[in-house]
Amino acid sequence: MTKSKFFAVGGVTAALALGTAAPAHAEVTAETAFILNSLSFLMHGFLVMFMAAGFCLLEAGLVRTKNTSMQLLKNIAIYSVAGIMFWALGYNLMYMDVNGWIGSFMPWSAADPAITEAGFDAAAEQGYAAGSDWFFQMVFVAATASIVSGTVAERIKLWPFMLFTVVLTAIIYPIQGSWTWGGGWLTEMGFSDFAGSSIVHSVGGWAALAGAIVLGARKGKYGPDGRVNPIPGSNLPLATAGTFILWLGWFGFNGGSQLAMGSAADIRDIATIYINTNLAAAGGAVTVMVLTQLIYKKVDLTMVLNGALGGLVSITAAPLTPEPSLAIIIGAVGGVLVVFAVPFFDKLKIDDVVGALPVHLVCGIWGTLAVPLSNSDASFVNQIVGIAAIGAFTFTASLVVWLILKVTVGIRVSDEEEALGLDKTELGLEAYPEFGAGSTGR
Amino acid sequence: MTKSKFFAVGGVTAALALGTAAPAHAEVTAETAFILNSLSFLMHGFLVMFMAAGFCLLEAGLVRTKNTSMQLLKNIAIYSVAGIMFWALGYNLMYMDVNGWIGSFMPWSAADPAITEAGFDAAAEQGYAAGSDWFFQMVFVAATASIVSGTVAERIKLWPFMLFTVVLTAIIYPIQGSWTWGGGWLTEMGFSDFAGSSIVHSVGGWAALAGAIVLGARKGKYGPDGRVNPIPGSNLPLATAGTFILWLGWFGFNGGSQLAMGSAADIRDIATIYINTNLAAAGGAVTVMVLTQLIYKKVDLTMVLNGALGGLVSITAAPLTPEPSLAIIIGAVGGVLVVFAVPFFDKLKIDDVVGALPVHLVCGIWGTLAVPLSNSDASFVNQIVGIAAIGAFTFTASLVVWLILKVTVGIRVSDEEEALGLDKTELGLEAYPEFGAGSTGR
Amino acid sequence: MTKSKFFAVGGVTAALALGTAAPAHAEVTAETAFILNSLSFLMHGFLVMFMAAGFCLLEAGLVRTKNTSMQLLKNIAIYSVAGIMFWALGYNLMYMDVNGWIGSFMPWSAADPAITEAGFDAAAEQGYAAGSDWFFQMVFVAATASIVSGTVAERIKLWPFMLFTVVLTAIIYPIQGSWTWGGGWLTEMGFSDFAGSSIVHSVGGWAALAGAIVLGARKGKYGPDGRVNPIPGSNLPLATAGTFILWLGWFGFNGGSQLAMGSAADIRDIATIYINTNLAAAGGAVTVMVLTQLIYKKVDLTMVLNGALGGLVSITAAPLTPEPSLAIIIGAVGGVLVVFAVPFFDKLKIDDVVGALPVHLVCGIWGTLAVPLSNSDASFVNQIVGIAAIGAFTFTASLVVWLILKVTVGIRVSDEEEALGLDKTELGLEAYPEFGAGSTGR
Amino acid sequence: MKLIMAIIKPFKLDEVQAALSPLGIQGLTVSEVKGFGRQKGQTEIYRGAEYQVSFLPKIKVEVAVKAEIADQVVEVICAAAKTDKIGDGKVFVMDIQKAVRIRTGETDGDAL
Amino acid sequence: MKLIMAIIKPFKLDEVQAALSPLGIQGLTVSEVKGFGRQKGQTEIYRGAEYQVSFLPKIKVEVAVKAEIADQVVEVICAAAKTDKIGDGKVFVMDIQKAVRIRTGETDGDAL
Amino acid sequence: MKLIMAIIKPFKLDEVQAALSPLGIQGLTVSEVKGFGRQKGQTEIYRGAEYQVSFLPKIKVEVAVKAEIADQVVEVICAAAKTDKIGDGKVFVMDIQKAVRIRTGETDGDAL
Ligand SMILES: Nc1ncnc2c1ncn2[C@@H]1O[C@H](COP(=O)(O)OP(=O)(O)O)[C@@H](O)[C@H]1O
Ligand SMILES: Nc1ncnc2c1ncn2[C@@H]1O[C@H](COP(=O)(O)OP(=O)(O)O)[C@@H](O)[C@H]1O
Ligand SMILES: Nc1ncnc2c1ncn2[C@@H]1O[C@H](COP(=O)(O)OP(=O)(O)O)[C@@H](O)[C@H]1O
Repeated sequence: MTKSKFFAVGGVTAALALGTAAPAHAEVTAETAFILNSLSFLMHGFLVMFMAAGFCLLEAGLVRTKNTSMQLLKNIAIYSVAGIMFWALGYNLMYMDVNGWIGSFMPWSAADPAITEAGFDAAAEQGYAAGSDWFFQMVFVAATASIVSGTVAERIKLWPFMLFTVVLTAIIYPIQGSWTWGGGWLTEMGFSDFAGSSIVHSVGGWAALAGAIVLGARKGKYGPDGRVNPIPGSNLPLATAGTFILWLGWFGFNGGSQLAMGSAADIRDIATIYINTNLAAAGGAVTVMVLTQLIYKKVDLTMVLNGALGGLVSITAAPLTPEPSLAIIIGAVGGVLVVFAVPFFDKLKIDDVVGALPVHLVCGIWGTLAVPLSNSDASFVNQIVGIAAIGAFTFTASLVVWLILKVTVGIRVSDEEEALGLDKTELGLEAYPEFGAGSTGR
Repeated sequence: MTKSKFFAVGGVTAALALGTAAPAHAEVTAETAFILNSLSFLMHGFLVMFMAAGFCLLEAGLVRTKNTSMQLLKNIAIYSVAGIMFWALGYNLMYMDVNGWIGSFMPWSAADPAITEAGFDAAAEQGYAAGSDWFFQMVFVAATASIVSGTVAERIKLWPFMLFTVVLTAIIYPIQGSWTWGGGWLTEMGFSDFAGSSIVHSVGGWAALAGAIVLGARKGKYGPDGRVNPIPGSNLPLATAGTFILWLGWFGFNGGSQLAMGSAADIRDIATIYINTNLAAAGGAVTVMVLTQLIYKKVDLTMVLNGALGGLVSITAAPLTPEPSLAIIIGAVGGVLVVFAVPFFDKLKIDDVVGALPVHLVCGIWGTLAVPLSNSDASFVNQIVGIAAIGAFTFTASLVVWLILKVTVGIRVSDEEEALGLDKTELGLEAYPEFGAGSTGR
Repeated sequence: MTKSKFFAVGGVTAALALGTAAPAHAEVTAETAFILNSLSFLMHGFLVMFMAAGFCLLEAGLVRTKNTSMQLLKNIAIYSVAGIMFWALGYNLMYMDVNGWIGSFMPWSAADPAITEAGFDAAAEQGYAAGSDWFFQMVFVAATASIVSGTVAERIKLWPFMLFTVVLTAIIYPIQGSWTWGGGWLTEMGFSDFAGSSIVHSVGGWAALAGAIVLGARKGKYGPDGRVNPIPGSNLPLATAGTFILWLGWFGFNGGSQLAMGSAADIRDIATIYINTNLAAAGGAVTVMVLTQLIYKKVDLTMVLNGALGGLVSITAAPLTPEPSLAIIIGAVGGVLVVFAVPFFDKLKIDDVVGALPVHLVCGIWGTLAVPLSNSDASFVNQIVGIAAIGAFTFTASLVVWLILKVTVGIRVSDEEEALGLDKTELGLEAYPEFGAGSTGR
Repeated sequence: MKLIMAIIKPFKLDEVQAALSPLGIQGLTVSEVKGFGRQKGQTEIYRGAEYQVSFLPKIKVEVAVKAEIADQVVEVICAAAKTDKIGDGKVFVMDIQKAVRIRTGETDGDAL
Repeated sequence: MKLIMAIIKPFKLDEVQAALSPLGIQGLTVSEVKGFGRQKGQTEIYRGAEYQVSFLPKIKVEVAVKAEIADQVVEVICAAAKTDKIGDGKVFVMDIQKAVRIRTGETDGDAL
Repeated sequence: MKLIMAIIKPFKLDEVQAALSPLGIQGLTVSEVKGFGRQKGQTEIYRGAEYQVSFLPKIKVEVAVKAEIADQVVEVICAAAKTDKIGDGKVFVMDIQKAVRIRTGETDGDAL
């Protein structure tokens, strides 16, 4: 069965059904299942929330010292804005009365028919607290927005970027999300994306790609002769800490996407998801280590970090169905893609500061394509249609927003501001004021 | 109903009551509820425990390089001492046979009447494992103590500070805590503070305020002409990481304060608490971004971090009852308060290194005052009485302890030691010995 | 009863037994217990997974700047490789058809007899999802491997180190693990090691000791006259953050080792474990603070961090049975051992960069020895036999592997590479390229 | 021989170095410094309090050259480092009595 | 013209700079250095092993001035940087042949 | 008096300092610099793109000595700093007109 977020409260239904047939005391009561399902959303949700910190540190570590404070600020701002916008508009646009292409325009309001004055009503339609689901969905949209900030770092103005974030989290992400997880046309068609390789990750990637194109590369990144001038990240311990936090958060991201924990089958599935998620990340990281050693004669730590994340993105569309060995392979292919996509985007002079395009866009597509390998309910054709539809919509919508911002308020700082660094010019605040300030020649 | 920690195992009782009335298999069994309630304490407890790391990094990032090791040491020491003292004295002083004003003097000892030789006894009085509750309460007192260390940083001697921490965690915090959460006179009066805007945060703030006054400002912070000389924090990535960790931990702080997870109503409430907690933090952060842009023409990252925390503290007294929109507003007001309170304390020449007074004291008071906005069981008069009583007691007791320490062992390092930095003079250990050592002119 | 990982699903059995005898609705149904047991593995498992980040930051903070990237890389590589090897070989070698001395050679494959086509079968033999157990066991082996990397830092070649990690996680760790947790001869004999003071920590320590001996000390660490030249860690905030993360993860490490959460007694035990774990760490940290102040007149932050970890390792063999006061004492003795073992290994010219030997080996032995203090089922003789057997096997096997690696591919970089730092010579990547690069004289 | 010491804006380093190559200059030494001068730093605000950033990051370039090309080197550096905005920096010229290349022991002109 | 190079204790920088203003000195350049001298660093203990900190953080101030005020400048610096404790540092005076202000091309006295 | 300025490889600092003690030199000042010279940095690869590291970390040692021992000091430094590999660095010798010890006001020879 395709595990869509819309339908997948199967665990609860199963438990309820069991309630009448199974031997006494073997089953889970409806209220217990309700609690456990909601707990899954909350516990996995706080893990995903922590990914905001992971993105923040990863990106802060991969920019130059002179743009670090700005990157920190943008990440905490994204997470804040995403939460508010998803309440004000996003959630209902994605999940409320979806007509196939779009939901409703109104703020979210909690309602829990299952809990009445008289107590818990097992016959009410939902198997979990509505708020727990909202919380879980909200942290997902924040992840999408975080992806963008890494790509466009070191040259974008703060406020126009925040405006883009508002539109992305309130409108673009929810609309395409409604097509699948809102039960819209892609779900009807049979498109399958368990935890969001496409719906979250490649959407972030497409929005970032549009931004990178409209914005242009950082000054000096590409020489006039087409030469690529590397601009090393300033703090690799931060970047590594961020990657570990993302890895941790991914257990919530994929595990929580089971959307239920109220039956033995559900918790078994969540366990399988944890295992596959972990093995895919491991496969990605190890593959990049070996490949960069072979190709470049030296292991590239920043690529290994990207590789682990690439493995994670790759398994996200189907973390439940693969065997462990297939999970490793799916992650490993993600790692290979990262190794080749990083220089590929450079060749196109698309300047992606932290490698978000290889990781989230390329591996997101790969992961979505790979679903039929382990899931016979999915077909390659349907997957391709889904990938293309989501990509076309997100890229176009993002492009339009970026272009409007460009011609109205402007999105890029001046060359001098870029040279001095955004921390000084936009924030007036250095990340490490006591050292590193006048770093040699940068 | 006022959610006090003392009374709020309502969920369990409700579930038990339901047990006889509701349709078969719809309810939660007493033992399952016992497990889930205890799990809530443990899971939310480990999140709150992690806040110790959050405080540590936040403070280490906001002091100067030369005092960083000391700040790290103090934070790990605080968490350690708080745990030991709360076992040796604090817990029973706060919760055991409270006579209205104070509990008993004796170490805590676990006892679980619910679990007998014969198995689980559903009729026993508590709905959770006693140890799980102890753990959850212990991590709270550690948070209180962490607040103080940020304010008095960069000039206080290590050991006198540790002595103050002992008294605060073993005696001052528990005594005032017994008035409300121990079921004492404030609870009887009708004072309401769900998760501790006053009982934890403003208590930390009052103790810090007393310390800052007795200790005096850092040398050079205030010019002779009343000028304020900013002393920028040395490592903003650390400060930001700390803030994210605190934000994560707050789901435990507020969510766990529901004190039960063994019924559908409880988990629904916890979900609501998560949502409101998150929205208030977001409201605080976004408000500070906008306000600092408007007032100062530049966004101040360190204030935004304080703003998110201010929003969190503000919602802590009533994270369950507000609608999402009200939660955002409560957090936003917290953000406004931070923006104005930071320069206000500077005007009073009260030198608060990390902004703990605006965040924990001012927003703690605001949050407690705001309870009646969403909770009709609370009244402004009762809230003000509670705030005043807790404040008067904590401030006075802290002042006395600080003054005794000052006249006996002394609490402040010499001017030369302060100039050289506590890391060298008190610890003989630099935080970053290979760079940043002789930072220009500081 | 001795709590071995092999036997300890007592909680489930108890609940099932209760199912027939206890009053209706008081007990936990078999399926609910199955869910809660599995949830304990997963939740505690992700906490232990996060310890990989803790080890990474701790070690990255305690090496010199010029070796930081390498330390980061090794830690993410270890965690990745451990997961893959434990799937490919380790798990079944440790747990599958153990004949007393060793299990089976084959990759792990999940199988959950408890969940059949017809639904959940309460009579099936296991009380938890097989995958959840695998996940929990996997994160343990990663911890063992992380211990080694800290000791041999700053001079070992990348790939030979990775080969050692492969052997350690696929073969050495699982074989000795099968003796106790796999139900082999040590369990039969009556050896008791609840969460792995010996099986995880001292095993990591023995492997590290063998490595440090074969590898030799860093150049310049010991003067010709026997003088010890301290080489300060470059980033103490990282090291402290790592320690806090490890402390957090330890609640998973010890708490999850209860191996069940499906009964009131189990969750009560988990709560007790959390408390003792926390108090032992606190006892270790405070003891080291006081001792270093008394002996050296200055508190040594890096030793305090080691002290907290030493306390944690010490309580790990018996975190359930001690009273709180005994837990503090067990941790405090761990702290004392750390203070004296650090210079002791220096006297032997065994160069242990991060203090892994004092913490994991010495305190691991102490913790295992201390089990009979609180657990009358354990005897000192049995404990000593277990410690000796595990130590002899692990040390010998590791020594052989290190020696083979030394004479074949070589394990140590050249003196010049060591002087320049592994980051430049092995990775071509600096951790902080914009500052700290040419740090004075190092 | 002369030691030419130039204080320049950090982002001009690459241009200065590139401009010196054609003169046959094969070595130079660079350090990070902070400069105080007519160019005032921005007034910044930190946590609500204003302050003047008086020390600005600069790069110090030191290059030893034969006396005969010293003037030319100064000119080239000035041309490359110039932005026409305040704070462009200074060039100072000093005498060197002796220069040695450590590796070979070559001295003076040969050592440069 | 003279280049005055002073090695001082880091926390004395602000005072030295303030003391130079009245002399009409409008610019100077500062770097972080480590000094080895009669002042011995504390004996520190790290993980149970003693070690001597022999390099102490100092600040190097370089200021180019007209020859006629050089002595006065040296005096003022010494007065401002003095703590009477060992390790206060040194002032060295060297000749400058030429000075150029990059922005304007002004030379020598006008460039300072 | 002479100011001897040596650019050396970082890991040679301890040896250079040790070699100077026997000559009665009681003080010196050290800074971190980056050197550009004949010694080329490795070609590194970062995220798939090659780049040349042209600035290498070096240490600058500055020591003021009496004129009569200047040559000897230069020799000792060269001997201690030598690895015979490219990039060993340079030593430059300059005149100092005046030296003052801030603490005591002693001047010239006595100030060193
Ligand atoms: N008298 C001086 N001695 C040494 N360095 C100086 C002197 N005057 C200026 N500088 C250096 O030159 C830099 C630029 O000088 P400044 O007066 O700001 O602008 P401009 O270069 O346009 O004259 C200063 O930041 C300082 O580093
Ligand atoms: N001969 C020297 N050449 C260069 N710098 C020196 C010399 N002697 C001392 N210094 C610098 O002056 C600083 C202070 O010298 P020191 O001998 O410690 O004390 P004092 O200044 O009281 O004589 C040293 O740390 C070093 O930076
Ligand atoms: N003309 C010069 N002026 C100032 N510093 C120089 C000069 N030439 C070389 N250096 C310094 O000396 C260092 C070593 O020089 P390099 O040419 O690489 O090798 P070698 O010392 O073997 O000649 C350089 O990195 C640079 O710091």
